[in-house]
Amino acid sequence: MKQLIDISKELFESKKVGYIIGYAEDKFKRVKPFVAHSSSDAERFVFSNYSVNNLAVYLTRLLKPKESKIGIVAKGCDIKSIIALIQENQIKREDVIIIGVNCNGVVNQIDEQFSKENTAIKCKYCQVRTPAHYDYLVGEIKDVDLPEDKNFAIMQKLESMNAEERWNFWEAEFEKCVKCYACRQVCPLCYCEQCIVDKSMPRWIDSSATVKGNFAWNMIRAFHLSGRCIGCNECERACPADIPLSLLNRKMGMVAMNEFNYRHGTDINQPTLIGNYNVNDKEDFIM
Amino acid sequence: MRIGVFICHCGENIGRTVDCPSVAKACANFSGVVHAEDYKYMCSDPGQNLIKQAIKEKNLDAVVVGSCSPHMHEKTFRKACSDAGINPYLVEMANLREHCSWIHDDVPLATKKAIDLVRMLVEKVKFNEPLIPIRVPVTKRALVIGGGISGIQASLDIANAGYEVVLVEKEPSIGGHMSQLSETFPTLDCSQCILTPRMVEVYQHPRIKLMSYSEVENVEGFIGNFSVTIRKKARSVKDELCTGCGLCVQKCPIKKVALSDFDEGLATRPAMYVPFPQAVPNIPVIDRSVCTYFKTGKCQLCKKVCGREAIDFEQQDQFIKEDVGAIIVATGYKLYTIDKKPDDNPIKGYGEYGYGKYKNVINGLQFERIASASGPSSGEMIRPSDKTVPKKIVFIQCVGSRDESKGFSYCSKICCMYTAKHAMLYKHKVHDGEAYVFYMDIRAGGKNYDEFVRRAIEEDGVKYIRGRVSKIFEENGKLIVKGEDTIAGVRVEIDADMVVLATAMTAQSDSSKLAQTLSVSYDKYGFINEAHPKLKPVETSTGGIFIAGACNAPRDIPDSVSMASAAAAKALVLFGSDVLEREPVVAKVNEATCAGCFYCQKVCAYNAVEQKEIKDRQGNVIKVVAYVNSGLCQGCGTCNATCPSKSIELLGFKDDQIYAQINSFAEVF
Amino acid sequence: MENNHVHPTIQKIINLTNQDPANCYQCGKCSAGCPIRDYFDDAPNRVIRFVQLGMYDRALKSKAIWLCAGCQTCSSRCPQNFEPAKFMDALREIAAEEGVTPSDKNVQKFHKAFLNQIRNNGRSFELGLIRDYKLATGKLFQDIDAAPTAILKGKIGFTPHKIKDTKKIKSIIDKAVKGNTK
Amino acid sequence: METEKFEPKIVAFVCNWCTYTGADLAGTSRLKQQTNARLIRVPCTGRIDPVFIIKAFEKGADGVLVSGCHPNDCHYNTGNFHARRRWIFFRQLLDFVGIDSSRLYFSWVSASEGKKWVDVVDGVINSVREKGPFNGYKKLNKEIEIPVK
Amino acid sequence: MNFGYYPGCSLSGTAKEFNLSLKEVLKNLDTDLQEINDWCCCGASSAHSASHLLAIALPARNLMLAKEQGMTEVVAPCAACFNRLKVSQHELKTDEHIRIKTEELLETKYSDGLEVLNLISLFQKIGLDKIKSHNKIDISHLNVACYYGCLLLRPYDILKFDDPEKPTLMEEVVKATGAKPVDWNFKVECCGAAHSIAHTEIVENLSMKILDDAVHHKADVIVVACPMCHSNLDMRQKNIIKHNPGRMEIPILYLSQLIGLSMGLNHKKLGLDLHFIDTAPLIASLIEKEVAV
Repeated sequence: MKQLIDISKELFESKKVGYIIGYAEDKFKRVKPFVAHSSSDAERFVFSNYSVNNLAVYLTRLLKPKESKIGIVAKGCDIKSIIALIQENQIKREDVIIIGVNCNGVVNQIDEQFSKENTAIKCKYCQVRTPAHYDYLVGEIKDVDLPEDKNFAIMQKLESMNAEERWNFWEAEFEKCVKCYACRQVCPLCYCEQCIVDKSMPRWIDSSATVKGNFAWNMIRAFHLSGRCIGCNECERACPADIPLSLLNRKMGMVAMNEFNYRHGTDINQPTLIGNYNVNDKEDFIM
Repeated sequence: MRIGVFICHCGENIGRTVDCPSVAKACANFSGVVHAEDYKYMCSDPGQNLIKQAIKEKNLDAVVVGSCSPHMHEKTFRKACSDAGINPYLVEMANLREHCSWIHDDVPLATKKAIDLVRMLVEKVKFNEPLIPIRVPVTKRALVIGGGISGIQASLDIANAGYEVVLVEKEPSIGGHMSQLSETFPTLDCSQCILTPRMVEVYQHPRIKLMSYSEVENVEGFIGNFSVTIRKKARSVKDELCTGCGLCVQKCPIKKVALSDFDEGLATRPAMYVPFPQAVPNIPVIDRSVCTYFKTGKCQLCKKVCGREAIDFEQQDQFIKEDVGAIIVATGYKLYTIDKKPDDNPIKGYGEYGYGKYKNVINGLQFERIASASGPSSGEMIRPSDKTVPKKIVFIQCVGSRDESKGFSYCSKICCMYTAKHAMLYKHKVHDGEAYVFYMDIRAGGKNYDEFVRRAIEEDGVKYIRGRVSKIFEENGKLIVKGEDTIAGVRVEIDADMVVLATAMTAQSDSSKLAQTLSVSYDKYGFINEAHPKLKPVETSTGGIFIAGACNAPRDIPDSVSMASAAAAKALVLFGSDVLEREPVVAKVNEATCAGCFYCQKVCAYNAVEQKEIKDRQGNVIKVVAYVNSGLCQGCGTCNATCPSKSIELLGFKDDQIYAQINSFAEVF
Repeated sequence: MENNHVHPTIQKIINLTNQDPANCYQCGKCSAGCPIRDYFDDAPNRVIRFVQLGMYDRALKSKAIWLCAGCQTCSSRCPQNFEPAKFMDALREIAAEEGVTPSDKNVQKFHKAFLNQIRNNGRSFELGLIRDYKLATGKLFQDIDAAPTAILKGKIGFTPHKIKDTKKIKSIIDKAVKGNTK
Repeated sequence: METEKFEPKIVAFVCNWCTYTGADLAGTSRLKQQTNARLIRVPCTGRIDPVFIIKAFEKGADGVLVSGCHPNDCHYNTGNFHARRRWIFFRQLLDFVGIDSSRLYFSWVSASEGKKWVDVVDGVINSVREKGPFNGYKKLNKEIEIPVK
Repeated sequence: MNFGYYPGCSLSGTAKEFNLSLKEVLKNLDTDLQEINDWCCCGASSAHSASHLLAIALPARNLMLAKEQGMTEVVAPCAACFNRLKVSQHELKTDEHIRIKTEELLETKYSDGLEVLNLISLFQKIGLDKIKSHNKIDISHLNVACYYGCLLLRPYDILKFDDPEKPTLMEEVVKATGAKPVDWNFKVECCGAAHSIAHTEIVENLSMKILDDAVHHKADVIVVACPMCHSNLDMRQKNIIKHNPGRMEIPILYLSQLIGLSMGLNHKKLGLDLHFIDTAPLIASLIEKEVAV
């Protein structure tokens, strides 16, 4: 903790940053995103097992300070989305200072006590508990080996179903969707100025929260994220209807992995999957 | 919007299977349609007037024509409508012929489909918007690829019309296959005597830039504005210094080191060589693969004897950029090499004819070299193995051609004629010799062609036997040719001294690669496709790129020459105007919603997407968005599909236009 | 390769050979290479021609279809990927079905005798084969010189090797040779 | 509609230069085919956005066919390569949410492959007819009263 | 090594020396053959003259037996059998209609996945070097004409064995024995095959041409891999010479016999005494050249 605060203060004092996006506790001791504008603000910074939010989302939501940089406190997983944003021309590497944090897993609901079992799914298959890319690195790894995540089982169940059963599964899930777009708002890679769902000329996706429209919305969102989603699962966390959205993204992630051996947000200079091609891409499905 | 629908019977073509009147009736009820009628021939003048009239009377502002494929008459109807004051891009065509009446029998079903097809385009046209053609300047300069007779002809025509030409030839000399021929059918005049003057004319022409021993590396841009990169291969001789005295060639110590391609392997050449005496340009090349200096670092005799110090062992391939407005492809053909077996299939080629095994089994071009006065035997008719005069000679036609199992299913077109010519030349040189020709059919369509073949049979007594040969094998220096005369129905066995195989004309081995560089389409044999088999024989699928000669299909000299002139004419048409109008089907960015992820830039094959800064009043950059250079954009729309927020759209195929078509299915289905 | 406008005989040929006689463009390469052509009345390409012209019984009566040794020289050299050898087989089969008296009895008798051996023993048995064949043709003295040597050298056994499951073989042959139309 | 004999509704998105022209060739060569397919012409397979396909299914298509130029033959050089990459994701996504990928077909049909086009179209029509109607959306459509004839 | 074995009728009859020599040679190359239990005739050229279905069904039965008896590779030394087995295999794979009819006929399901080897591909599998390593007798003075005939090569698209016009694989094996293959013209011509009995005159005529060309190209011996070819060239040779005088005898050996010779195996065990054309002179010529082992 001290490390984090010291570095932040140093950054403010040396005028390297205009503000730093991090975590702080509110008056109910809940860990929340917090933007520090001064070294005194920085005093409030915390990082704990409850620092679940992916703060990268704010990089495209907040205005970049003139003549200085944005500081951001980020876990390994969050850093992947920062790299993704750089790959996609949303921010320049030189405009951010990344304070990487060694992470021992985070938990969704802050009213729940942290334990290996209740850590977020993304932590279960996390490979970057020590970030791969950063300007500063704080905290240290306490060895917490995490059990298999539940979603994996669901995944396999879905894969084993036939098309109609899968359709019914999703129909039941999407029935719950109220088109609140929390999934979109919380997603660091949903930075479009106008989302396709808000387009009315033409209206590709029914805006009304009908199952049909919900199918379209969630499918197209998953597609627009395919080869891009870095699996922070914020969408699923934010979803008030508890729709297992991560399954869709995870499926697309698996495709990217199996077909192209590609992971988004691992290397700034790696050419993106969509937007490039290989003459030898698999085409056994084409007549 | 006031839409008019016009249904064409195309005589019987559509009318037979589609009930046009009821289609028109049905369309009249579509929302937005204020006028619908059918007529026998919409593309005819009366038909077009019908449309113009309706546009005026019912003051229509959009038109859908249900007739043939837009590839057929889109221009026609757009023109007609714009004459009547409607923007041509508010006209759509429903394909009721190629995609309906011609492929279906069931009248009710076909009619239903026809109505659907029209409905879809009525829905689309509602979202069409007036567009203005894009005007781009024309570079009045042509690139001709290939220095054979076709390329030479095309170059001369364009240059003589007053425009510059860049002529690229991959061999050290221009002239192509024609320069290898002895005499030409059906007149039997000496090939080189008629060709050489043309070659010289090219060389001396002030407006022709001849680049021999060079190849096209890369092509960018589009009709009127191509930018071409040409690889000038290292000749090891400075062409600007060389006078063509030929001393270096004489002095080159390793004389018979390589087989001469020009003599089809029947003769040898030194490491330093000029392919043939009349070569243009008359500048030698060093074959680095065999040159002693390049192998051992010693010798340099050529360098010593060259008074002009033109020899340059260090010379590298150069890359030269040329801007041109039109490209003519005249890369010609190669002969099907039947002795070579493709790796994938060990039985390709004619094992039963023993080509490559028996010295005296040769192909047509080799015979040309033997017969040619400039050939290795200076025109004396002798066979390769022992240099004796063959008393009995057999010609076999359709080797490789019209042979699905071993070669190509197409007819090679010229073999009947050149075989007749060969047989004649042989008889003229060996009066007491016997000449046999095995043929399947004699295809001698062309001015004085059949007469020529008859002359071979009647005057020169060449024996024509109808039937394919099954096997050739050597016995006591004779080639036993086993055939069948299918007319007499008897087996024929000839003990010949020499056998000439009329092997098929095939596409150049790298033609498909070139086609891809030019992004023109080609067929499964590698021949470059014409844009339309009848109406656009010298155009390709890509504007500004034309074809001439045997790169398109087997072709003889007269055909190639006329095709070359036709291609030249097409290029000149292009040069006739300073600017040229291009379809305004290009992408357009909605800067308000563009988030600047630049995936559109990544997928653009034409570098048409640029980055544009949006600034506020103080001049600070607010954001960076995509910007389309409509001069470069070719209108594929890949960017449109890639953009997640649909902030870049392809005019003419915008989302709402396609949405409308899909949406119409709610009723269609 | 079903097609409703074709003559039943053609259809039968197509079914048996998976190739359409129309593919042949009469270049004569088959005849040119045929080792037995000199013994034929009609060259192979002519037999195909007869079928193309609808002169089926002329084709079925031809010596060629019986004399064809099935060496497939023609098939492997045909420029049209047509297989005259297959075609000849088909005609033989059809001839038998339609009870056309074969223009060459010997060959047919030989094949009969051969199949008979298999039918009885499951394998061919030369002595029996030759015996049956000679009884059928009456050529009692043919090979009189070769046979003894063969027997002497023990190359031709006196007892056939019977296989266990001869019943099965019988039924296979009987079924196949009768009811055999695709 | 359950009562009457099922005829599949096929929407085909085809590129202008290869497949549409190939289909024209099929026409000029009078190659007969079934009437179930409705073609939508786009310049290039690169223009085909997966939302088109979703929309087509929403609007009642039982099968969708997407067709363009063979690799390396794209009139726009690379359009079909980018498209192919999208399809690799999209078809597996569709399958994952329960739209059987055997309702979505892809093919390369060049301008000279009129015959192939006919085989592809008839093939798709037949196999979708065998699968029967795609009821997923029809059900949903009913529930929100979008009239489906 | 171990292979399934389909000898075929001839090898248990007129071509017993083929069988003998092959077994003897393989024994010395430590390779075992496991005979298919209760195999039946492949139908030869008679079956497909009578019924296309039968011509497929008979080989199919043997293929199935082999599979049941747990074989993965089956050697069919007789070219005719090899041909029939391969063709049947191919048609069952590619033609569903015929497969169904065959299965009805045999009352069992057919399953693919068996590799059929001919004599030459067998030796390739065993390895030519291995054969070289067993050379005990110097037969380098022997000019050998390799005769392939028809059924080993045609139809290529099914057999996928060797170039049907310019085959070379048998020559490779012969080289391995040390002998000299000669280049000649009638490698792939037909000997008349099944007409041996029904039309002896044809067979004699065709075989004569083959013999002549071999002799003409200075061959001391013709090597074959087919019982039919052998009986036509060997058994008929005396008559050929009788009817067309002025010719000299040329011995016809099975490839396996030639290999046997080079390995210095017992001539009786190779069945060299079972030929119509005396092989003694040939053998004699070897004895002199014999080199110390």
